[in-house]
Amino acid sequence: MEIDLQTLFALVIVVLVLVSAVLVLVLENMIGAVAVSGTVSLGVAVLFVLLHAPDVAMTEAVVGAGLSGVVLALGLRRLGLWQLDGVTSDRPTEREKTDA
Amino acid sequence: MIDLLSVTQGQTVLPVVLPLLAAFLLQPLGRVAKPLALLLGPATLAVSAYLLIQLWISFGDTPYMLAIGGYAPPLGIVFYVDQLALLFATAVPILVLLFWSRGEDDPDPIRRDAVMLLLAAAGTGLALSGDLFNIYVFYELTAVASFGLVTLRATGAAYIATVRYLLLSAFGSVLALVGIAIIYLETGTLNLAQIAQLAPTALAGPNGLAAFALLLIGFGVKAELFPVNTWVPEVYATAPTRISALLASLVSKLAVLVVVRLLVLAFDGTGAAQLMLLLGALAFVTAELAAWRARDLRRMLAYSSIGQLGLVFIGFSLSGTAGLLAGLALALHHLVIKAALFGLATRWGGSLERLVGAARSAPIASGLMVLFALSLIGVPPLPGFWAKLLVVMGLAEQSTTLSLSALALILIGTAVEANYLFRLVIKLYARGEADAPAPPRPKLLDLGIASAAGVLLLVATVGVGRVSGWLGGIASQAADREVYIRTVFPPKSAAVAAGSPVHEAS
Amino acid sequence: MRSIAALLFAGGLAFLLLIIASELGFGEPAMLIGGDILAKAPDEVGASNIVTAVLLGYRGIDTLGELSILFAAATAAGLVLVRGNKDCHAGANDPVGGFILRTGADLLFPLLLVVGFYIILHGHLTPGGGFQGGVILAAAFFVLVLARPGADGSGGMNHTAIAFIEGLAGVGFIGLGLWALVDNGNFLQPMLSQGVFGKLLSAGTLPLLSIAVGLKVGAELAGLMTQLAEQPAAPRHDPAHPGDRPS
Amino acid sequence: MNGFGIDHLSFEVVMYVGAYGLLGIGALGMVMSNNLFRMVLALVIAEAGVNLLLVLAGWRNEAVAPILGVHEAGTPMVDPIPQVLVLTAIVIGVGVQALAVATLLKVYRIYCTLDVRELRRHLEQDICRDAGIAPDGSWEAPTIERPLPPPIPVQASTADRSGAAS
Repeated sequence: MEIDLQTLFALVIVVLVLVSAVLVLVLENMIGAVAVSGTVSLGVAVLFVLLHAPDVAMTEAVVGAGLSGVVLALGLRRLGLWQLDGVTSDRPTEREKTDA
Repeated sequence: MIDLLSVTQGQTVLPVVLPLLAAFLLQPLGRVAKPLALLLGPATLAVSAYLLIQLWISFGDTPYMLAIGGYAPPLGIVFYVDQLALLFATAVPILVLLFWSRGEDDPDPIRRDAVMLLLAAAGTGLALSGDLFNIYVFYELTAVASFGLVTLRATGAAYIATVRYLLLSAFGSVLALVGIAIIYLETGTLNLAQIAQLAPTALAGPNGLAAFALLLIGFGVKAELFPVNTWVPEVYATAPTRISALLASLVSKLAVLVVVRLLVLAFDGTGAAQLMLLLGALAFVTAELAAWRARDLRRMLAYSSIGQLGLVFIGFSLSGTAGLLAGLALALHHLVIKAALFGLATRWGGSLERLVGAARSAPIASGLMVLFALSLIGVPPLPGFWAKLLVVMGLAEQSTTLSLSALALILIGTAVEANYLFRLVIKLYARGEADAPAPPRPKLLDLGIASAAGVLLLVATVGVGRVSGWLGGIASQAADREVYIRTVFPPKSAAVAAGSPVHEAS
Repeated sequence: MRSIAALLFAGGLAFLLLIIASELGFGEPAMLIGGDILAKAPDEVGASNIVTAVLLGYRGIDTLGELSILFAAATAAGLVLVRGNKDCHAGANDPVGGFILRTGADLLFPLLLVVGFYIILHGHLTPGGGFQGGVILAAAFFVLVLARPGADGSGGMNHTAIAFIEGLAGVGFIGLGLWALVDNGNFLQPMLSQGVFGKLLSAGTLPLLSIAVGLKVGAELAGLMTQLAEQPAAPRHDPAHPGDRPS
Repeated sequence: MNGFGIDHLSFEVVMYVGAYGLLGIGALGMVMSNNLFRMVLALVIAEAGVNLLLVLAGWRNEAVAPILGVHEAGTPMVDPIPQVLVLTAIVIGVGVQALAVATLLKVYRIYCTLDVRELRRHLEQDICRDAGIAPDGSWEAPTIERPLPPPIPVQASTADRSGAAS
């Protein structure tokens, strides 16, 4: 099984991106989830560079990692969910568990 | 200079661009001269409608193609204009204009007007465009504009319904984009005519079917297709009734039109048609059952709308000109009737119990309601009967297991439909209790729209032969894939002879 | 029940994707129109960045549609956000930034502005263009808002100015298209001479379209973010009464 | 199909796995999640996946970025069209996302929750109250046999709602 340097680099980034994507869904802390979604965008931007798409990479970095992160974070702040503890969890609370 | 009285083919782009221009202008103008800004929208739509009718009169006989920016297809984006496209494109500004009037307590009329104009531009573009990704862009514009419009009542329920609608729609768009990516990988082009040329070899495999399924689900969100229509009852119950009328009658048909174009041009294999038939039949019977259970008029109309669109999908899934004719007849029938019914629901929305005795306070509206109900069920002399008959005959002719089961489902669904619509009619003509408040009368404008729809229906009943001949012409033109390809890529000698407007930029 | 349906759906999607995976060939795309455009774009459009040539030339109306979508989203967000905030005192939740943040913002603002305009103007030559530059312009203004939220949270952003810029930039884009329509009979056909290939003033009307796109995107996003920033924070809700609604 | 063997891990396979992985994770998140904000995040991931897939559709071996004047003339270039499509799709995506966040703000301000199940319950209640019918929401019960409550006057119910909305 041979593998060249470019592929290896791509592999590392892809693994990083996929792990971050899973983290976005499972992290209980919403700020963390938003931050990790920025990582996903940055990783995808790097992948675009590897695919010879500089324009797209630039846009993804500026829009995906920058703008959409700001919009989401601003949203969180205005939602009042800007807390570092786990209050914002979307897991069922104890009461809901007993209801079910 | 643009001559105001005669139109050229190059001006086909104006009905799309002018509403956009007006929408961009509204905010600055609204800060300088507000009364003028409030008039700008209707005026622009009137100009659009006038232009489209002029185009139809001047060039409607033979299909033509407009290369935007003068870049020869397939490199640039083209608009493909045939009678089917013109029919729906013309319906857009007219219907938006009909449902233009604002609610009394609209706090921000300028923004609302801008979004309405964007919806009109996007709808016209959706009907005319002949490029796969351009269709996607206009579809997204339609979607975003309708998100804005359905929040207009500003209730909490409206916001919940909008968020759920938005997320479902965005998810559908992602799937549609995957479908576009697959088509691009297989064919290397986005021009619908070129895709049609390549489809018999490139899209015949399982990939083609997968791409069609993804596009069907993606565009099916707006077309109220079976698995992705959960938003319909929520949104129609919470949005302003005029907006529901627009979405149910117009926007859904435009999405159906896109799917039909794809089906005719690129996916004429049986697999794609069977998928549409299956989903349509399931939609029809489940929605009619849900409508039977509904206890308020808005949600009853919403479910009935899903059911009728299921029927439209079944019609279009039949092969050839006959299928296109059946689907087109049903689509137009539903377009006219649902617009009128939702118009009446502006005042009558809410519990069905409130309508008891409405026939005495509003006899004309009740009479129209009965007429529409009869036509929806398909009682013989009315147009709804002929449209349904076309579908039933087509299904019987195919006589496969799937088509015969679909036929059985249609008959069951129609029985259910008849049951709940008669229940509604009986309520209208029932004698209410003495102390119950009389149901409100519909507004004059809504009554006018409904009356116009009723007159259209009766005219179509009397002249059913001419109407079906006219629709048959449109359908046979649209069903011919060769016409589409030849129009976009004219044979070299013909192009020179016709003085084709396309010229390469030098 | 819901999760079973969800799993079924996800399984179906995975199956679909697997079918596709077994068939598609990557690495050797068909490139029917792609190849033609690569061959013709330098002569037909005259931009050395072919992505920009396609974006503003061949697929110009897509770009117009995309600008409209951004405009529709901003307008719809305005419709949603403007209502029902009269009784709340806005902006009370963001403290004014510290000295370092404010100084940094003052330094950053002109820098971002220059970078944004540079990217917009060189869109037809190097990677970048109207969108990317526009986003950076919006970021420049938003940095100011972050540093000085101000009494209403707007950081002194002038709504009227934003409305005028976004409106007139959009009108400019369409105006260039209509000019071509009147002059040559084709909406958005390239106008003006192409100039010397690879120079700043080349590629005809492309840089002008790029400026319009940049200004519109910038104004749109700045307006959108300001609107979000001006929202009052939601009331902390008491976990003991999750069903309670503020009135 | 070339390069999909297990023994040879090629560049496009890695990219392909990334694209479909993101798409799948995003789709799963949208379907399984019960929190509206989380669904928006999942949407962002799915969009990133489909963008990667599109750019990958235009990639070819041994080619350079589609910008003239950087490499010598005649070097093969990657397909520019999918890149343009992705540029458009990214901007559309961020617009929709911002609108979603704006609407979420309103929902949270009115109902103080982002839980989908709870919001659906509120939605059903509100629609029924607006329509003047009994909110039971049960699908199974036939509605005809149930005695209906007297219709609630329209004024009262809308006044109630607008009070909660403003």
